[in-house]
Amino acid sequence: MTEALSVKNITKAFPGVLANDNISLSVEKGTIRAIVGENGAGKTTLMNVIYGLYQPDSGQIFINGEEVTFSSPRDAIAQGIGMVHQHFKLVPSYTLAQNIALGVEPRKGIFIDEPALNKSVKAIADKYGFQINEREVTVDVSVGEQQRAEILKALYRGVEILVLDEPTAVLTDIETKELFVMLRNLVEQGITILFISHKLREVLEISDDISVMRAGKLVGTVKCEETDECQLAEMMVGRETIGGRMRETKQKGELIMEIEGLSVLDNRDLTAVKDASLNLYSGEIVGGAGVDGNGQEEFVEALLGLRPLTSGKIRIDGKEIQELSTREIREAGVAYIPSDRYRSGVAVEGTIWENMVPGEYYVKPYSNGLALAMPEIMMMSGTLIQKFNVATPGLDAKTGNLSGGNIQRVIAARELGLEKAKVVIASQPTRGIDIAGTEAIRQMLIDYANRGAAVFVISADLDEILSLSDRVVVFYEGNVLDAGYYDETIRQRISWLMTSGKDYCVD
Amino acid sequence: TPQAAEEPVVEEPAVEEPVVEEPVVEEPEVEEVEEPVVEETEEEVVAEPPKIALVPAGRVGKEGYMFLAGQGYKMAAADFGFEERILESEVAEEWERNVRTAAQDGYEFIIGVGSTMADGIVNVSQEFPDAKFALVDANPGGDNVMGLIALEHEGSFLAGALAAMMTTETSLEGINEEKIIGFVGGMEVPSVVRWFSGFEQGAKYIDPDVEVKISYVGSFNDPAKSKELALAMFNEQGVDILMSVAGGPGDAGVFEAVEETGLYGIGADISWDDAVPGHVLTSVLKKTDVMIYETIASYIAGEFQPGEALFGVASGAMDLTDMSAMGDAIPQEVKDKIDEIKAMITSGEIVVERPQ
Amino acid sequence: MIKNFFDKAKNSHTWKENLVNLTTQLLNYLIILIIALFIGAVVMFLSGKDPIAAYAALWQGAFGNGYRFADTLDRSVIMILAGIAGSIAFRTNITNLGLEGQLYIGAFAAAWAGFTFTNLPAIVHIPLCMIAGIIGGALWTLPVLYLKMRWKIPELVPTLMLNYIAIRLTDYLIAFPFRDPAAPMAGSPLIAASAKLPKLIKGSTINIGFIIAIVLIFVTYWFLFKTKIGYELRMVGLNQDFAAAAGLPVKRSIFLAMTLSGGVIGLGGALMIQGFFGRFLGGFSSGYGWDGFMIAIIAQNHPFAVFPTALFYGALANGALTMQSVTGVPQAVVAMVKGTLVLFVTVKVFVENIRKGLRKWAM
Amino acid sequence: MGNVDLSSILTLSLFAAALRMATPIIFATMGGIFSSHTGIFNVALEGFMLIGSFFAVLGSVRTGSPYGGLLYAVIACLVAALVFAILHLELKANPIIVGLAMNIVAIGLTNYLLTATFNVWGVYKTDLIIGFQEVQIPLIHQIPIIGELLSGHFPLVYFSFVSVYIVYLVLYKTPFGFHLRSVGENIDAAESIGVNTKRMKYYGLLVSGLLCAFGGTFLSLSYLTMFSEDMTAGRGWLAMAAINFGRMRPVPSMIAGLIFGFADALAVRLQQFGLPSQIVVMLPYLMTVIVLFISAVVAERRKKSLVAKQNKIDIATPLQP
Ligand SMILES: Nc1ncnc2c1ncn2[C@@H]1O[C@H](COP(=O)(O)OP(=O)(O)OP(=O)(O)O)[C@@H](O)[C@H]1O
Ligand SMILES: Nc1ncnc2c1ncn2[C@@H]1O[C@H](COP(=O)(O)OP(=O)(O)OP(=O)(O)O)[C@@H](O)[C@H]1O
Ligand SMILES: [Mg+2]
Ligand SMILES: [Mg+2]
Repeated sequence: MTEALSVKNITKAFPGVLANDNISLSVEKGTIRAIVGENGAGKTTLMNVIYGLYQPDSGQIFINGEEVTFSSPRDAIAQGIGMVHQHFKLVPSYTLAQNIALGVEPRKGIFIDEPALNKSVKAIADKYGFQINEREVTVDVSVGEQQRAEILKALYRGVEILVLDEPTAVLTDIETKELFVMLRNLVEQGITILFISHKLREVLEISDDISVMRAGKLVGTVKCEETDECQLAEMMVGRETIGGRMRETKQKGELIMEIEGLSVLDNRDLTAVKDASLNLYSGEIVGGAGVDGNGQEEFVEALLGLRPLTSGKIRIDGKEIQELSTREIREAGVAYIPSDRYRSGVAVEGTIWENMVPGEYYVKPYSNGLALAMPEIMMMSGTLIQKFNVATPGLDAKTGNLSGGNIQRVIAARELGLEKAKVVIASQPTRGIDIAGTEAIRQMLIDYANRGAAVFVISADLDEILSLSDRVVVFYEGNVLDAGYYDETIRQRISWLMTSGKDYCVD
Repeated sequence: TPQAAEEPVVEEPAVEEPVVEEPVVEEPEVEEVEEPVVEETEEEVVAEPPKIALVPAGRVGKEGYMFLAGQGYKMAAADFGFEERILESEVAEEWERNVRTAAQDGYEFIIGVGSTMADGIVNVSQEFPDAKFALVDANPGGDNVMGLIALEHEGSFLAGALAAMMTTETSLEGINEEKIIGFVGGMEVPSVVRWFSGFEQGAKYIDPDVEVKISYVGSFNDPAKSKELALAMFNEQGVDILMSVAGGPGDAGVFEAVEETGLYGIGADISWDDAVPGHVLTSVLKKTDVMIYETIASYIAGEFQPGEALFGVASGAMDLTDMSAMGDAIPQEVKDKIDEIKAMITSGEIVVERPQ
Repeated sequence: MIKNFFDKAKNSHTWKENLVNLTTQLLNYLIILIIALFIGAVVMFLSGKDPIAAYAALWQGAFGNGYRFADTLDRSVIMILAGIAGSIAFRTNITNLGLEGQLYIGAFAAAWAGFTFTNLPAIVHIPLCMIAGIIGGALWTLPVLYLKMRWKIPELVPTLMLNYIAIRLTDYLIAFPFRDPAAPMAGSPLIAASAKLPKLIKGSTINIGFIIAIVLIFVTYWFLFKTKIGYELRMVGLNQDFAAAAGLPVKRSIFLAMTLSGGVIGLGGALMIQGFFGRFLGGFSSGYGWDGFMIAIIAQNHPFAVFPTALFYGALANGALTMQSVTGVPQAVVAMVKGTLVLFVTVKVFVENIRKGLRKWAM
Repeated sequence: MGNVDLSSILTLSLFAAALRMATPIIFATMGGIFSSHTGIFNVALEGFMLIGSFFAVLGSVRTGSPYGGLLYAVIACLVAALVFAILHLELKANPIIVGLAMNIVAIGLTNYLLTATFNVWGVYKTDLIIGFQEVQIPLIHQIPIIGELLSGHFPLVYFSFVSVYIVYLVLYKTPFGFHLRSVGENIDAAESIGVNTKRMKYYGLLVSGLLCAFGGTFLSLSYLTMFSEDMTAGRGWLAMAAINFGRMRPVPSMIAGLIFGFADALAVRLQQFGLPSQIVVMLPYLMTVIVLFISAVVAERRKKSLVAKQNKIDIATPLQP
């Protein structure tokens, strides 16, 4: 077998971070190479170097044994490298075909030859067995179809080496299966694939070899058939803890929050949540599973009064709150950890203390009439910052200077620290956070439930749901479906609900 | 070429004027301050020359009559041997501030130009009772203040009469039979209203059936809009003679419309007669140079007289140009009629009403 | 333990960091000031003028003697108010390009209260006119707020258009309903003597408006940084989604910031009428609203930085006259210097490099 | 004065005037669209046009030809756009602030240069400025009504409409336009396929400078043959409103520009009705706000009915796995 790609001694530093530290690896032609590692291990950076988006500080890249240097992705593309990014890079208003051919459009004179473009895209899709509707506008199609377009975008350019950065993160199980079929198909046609994922089961299913990265270094490369999840996990974190159930199932207490027949519209005013009902009980953690974009966001925003309901009722302790403002709802005892911490979790330009007190600044003792009572505010923020182990130079530091995990701790400290809330709604609480941070945040939620609050955790990460929940509901096309209490078979029930809206196999 | 700024209007000073022998206005440079004028005075009569400042509500290089005011002042400075100090302004706030600066710096006679300076003169004259003030265009009142009032309406009365006579003079190319003339004003402010009123009175004096259309640009420096207004009047409303009091830039726009349509315009303040050769019937001159020179002369002679000093057609400060730029397009009997009206205004036979 | 934490925070990192930040800012201003003056000098030099003489005359005109200095301070009053008005809006992430229009309406309202009521004692009449100015300026933001909050039309274009409309509307008001037949120029009637602001120095125009402006700086600082509502405005400005999710009153904050911004510039209009013009004068503003916008940008929306910036603007305006009359250098150069200052003020490279340098040196 | 009926002002020359008055707005609008599509909302259109107006006059005087004037204007505006681009793209300054500041610098600079080069204040008009001549379109100008409406305009009037078509073609039909728009819509997407996004932003700004040069030249060498201080008088701001209204699409934005031109031309004529001049001259600005308002209302209505339809379908059809 021949070597398709190899890198030697790649080093790439960012201010304060050595993202890639002297990395060497080589990939054989026609194989699938998985790269795994914790968040921030440097996987994406390495791929970006290979794709020419970043220039390495030192080191070499070889394609088919010949050394190459890339000053931009254009050079990499010319060498037959294609990349599908962690976040899709599609232009929303263009059709799929236009996106796929973007940059290498067939031309007629100085103009784009649209018919030829559509035809050639169709031809490529057929060749590799991809089903897409190439004339649809990108915003209007499903995530799976966008993913296929992303891969076709690479194939359209005649790639020989295809880099996929967490391609399955946003896919349903079924879509993932379809993707794997397509990938095998590609490999058979002689294409080499680099595949990044956090999901070890998938990695073991699809790849030939697996490289593990940790803190910017390559820990090692193993053959797929010679390893297992445990060994990989150990290589990734340097210790043996991953996944696993963190919670003893508890008996539910009294009813705290009642959601009845809730319907909500999304930003485009289309129905996002339909007639959803859910009860949250004291001392119980309810997991909300589901593929992103099935109404979770809108559901949560409606609970917080951030989005008007078209119908339905929400009660806390029997009192209706659906007409109340966000502040009143929070005062009624709702804590909220939003899914996107940079968008709505904190003001990154604000100081730490400013981000700590939006729920308290207006009540005694933190304010006396008009003015803020700064000593009290500082004392309270300082206490919580310490208690939640936020690493910050001070309360006056700019919040945006903290790392993602520490920002999430700030939010947790704010929402949970004063222990006022009866209901905690946590949306994707550990997305993008490393294992230690993840464990800490999860533990905070468990502790909080153990103190008698109702906790509702929404996550796209099934392992997180399984690790925390007493009971699970699944968001599927705007419906909230009950997957029942935690037991050995719940994983399967959730998968079925997530992918088909039914909790059993119907064949 | 019709440059408000560069083109000094060279006209003979009125006959009654004893002092102004040779106007030095040929010199188009505007850099007034750098000229060391003082040296010229050989025979020093007084030990210390008087401190007299000119404070125009604008720039002496910009608006037409401001330019003339500057000329009159500089001439006086040269003749009477005092040092020039001209405080130009660009924004409303500077009107009073400049008067004040002059007073603070110890000027004994401060001459403002422009009615908008009135408040500033009032305020400063009260705080500096020892100084004397004069203001061209308004009489703000006060023991130490005189108002030099140009009777624009008398001048534009003549223009209105001329336009009314010419608007049926179809022998002139482009002139139609309809008795419609027009007036474009910059903004609807008292001085422009005064110009318009005289224009209308003059036209009606000749023929009460003459219709006088009026439009305001809304600003004194939007030539595009003033041109468009003028075009609309010429092309759509049957106007064939248009008087423009739209500020320097605005006037330039109007005279472009005159050029483009081949119809006729009348200028104000300074001579626009050469702006579009053969198409500017006349211009109504407002000789602020004469007004200021005379005022300074009488001040130096110790004849400062608070109150209103009027400068109208009678004094020669308001006048039409000689219409020579039109060649013989304007019939002699029309010119005679104008002279007749002039005489009647001078004698008081015709009283041109001042609006409000 | 907590005490430890505070000690650590106070004594080590943040303290040094703050010093570095402050020094960085000051050096940054110095650099852009030099650049702006330099560009002005180059333009003068290229057109055959002597930049040094010009700047010297400018300095003379602004600070040459007591009168000049007092007048410079007086000129900076409206700049301070305009700068604060801009800052309040910016702090809430509202781009209020309508300061100029709000200024006209506020000034007119103040003048109206000044000439309509004629037998009030000064102690009542003066604040009454100011309140009228505040209300006038605030009211003029309402159409924009309606379009922004109900119809989600960004404020940029409507605020701009309302400027033109306000200027013409006040022109109309003084030409017809409130025309003063006795006025020699286009203006409203004179305001009553009881509405005029007492002067501080005889012979100069400086009046208690200056003291009001200085007080306002401190009030604004206190309001923005030390009060509940100020906190709300700032958080909404920093991240509206965060503010909404945290339960802050977003709509109220936007409403308040916009009307306050209009109110402050309206008060500025009142001070100009009551302290200087004595009546509403058509077209009285030489773009003070725009100056305010630029001052806010240069001052990075901090009230304490507004003061020196406004003073600088006032000095430029006052000195430019002398510069023009003494050296013949057109005032337009000053506009270029002001514009250049703003052009460079958000340039990040200077800041980054200075900070890097300082850090290396300090730590 | 008051007894004129409306039909007397709805004349052909009103529409011809509307075209003239819309021309500079349309040029600036197209320029602004170009940079907007690279993700930079250019608020310096007003300043660029003013610079264009001044240098067109300068060029016309120096070269004795309006085309020379156009060339000067183009060069000056490109330089101005380049300064903008360098400040924003290289020195990372905030584009809105840079844009606003450029407007101020433009006023100061043109006023200064006016005095420094021509030794006049406020307005410069001489026979040395050679403007463009109107062109009669053969054949068409003989057709009665259409001829009067369409023929006899300045070349730049026609070119403004041609520029709309060119901008449309370039943006929507060429690979270059495709890449350029992708920069504004999703800069990561553009970067990932190897588009030089910074260069695209340079192009966007430079093209907006170029088109503003045409707009400015039209003002000072066609519409008028003079330069006067601040002669753009807010037309750049109206262009921004037009872009806003047309959501960056060339043809709808052009229509907005025509509406503003029409409002302007109408305002000029409405004074015959005895309406106060101060109120009438508000019209274009009032119209801008009203147009924005109406477009927002209409957009919401349309969205509502669309959504009602879609939601109905959504509920009626059973869920598909
Ligand atoms: N453009 C950048 N500037 C500065 N630091 C960066 C940049 N990109 C990445 N980093 C840092 O480099 C390190 C490696 O990041 P990288 O994105 O490669 O991680 P990853 O392994 O892909 O993580 P994830 O699983 O979260 O995608 C991180 O600490 C990150 O903060
Ligand atoms: N694009 C970027 N530009 C500059 N600095 C960055 C960038 N991304 C990350 N950093 C810096 O790198 C550091 C690590 O950030 P990052 O959020 O990637 O950390 P992380 O490894 O994901 O940590 P955590 O697990 O806490 O999320 C932080 O100090 C952050 O400010
Ligand atoms: Mg990370
Ligand atoms: Mg990654």
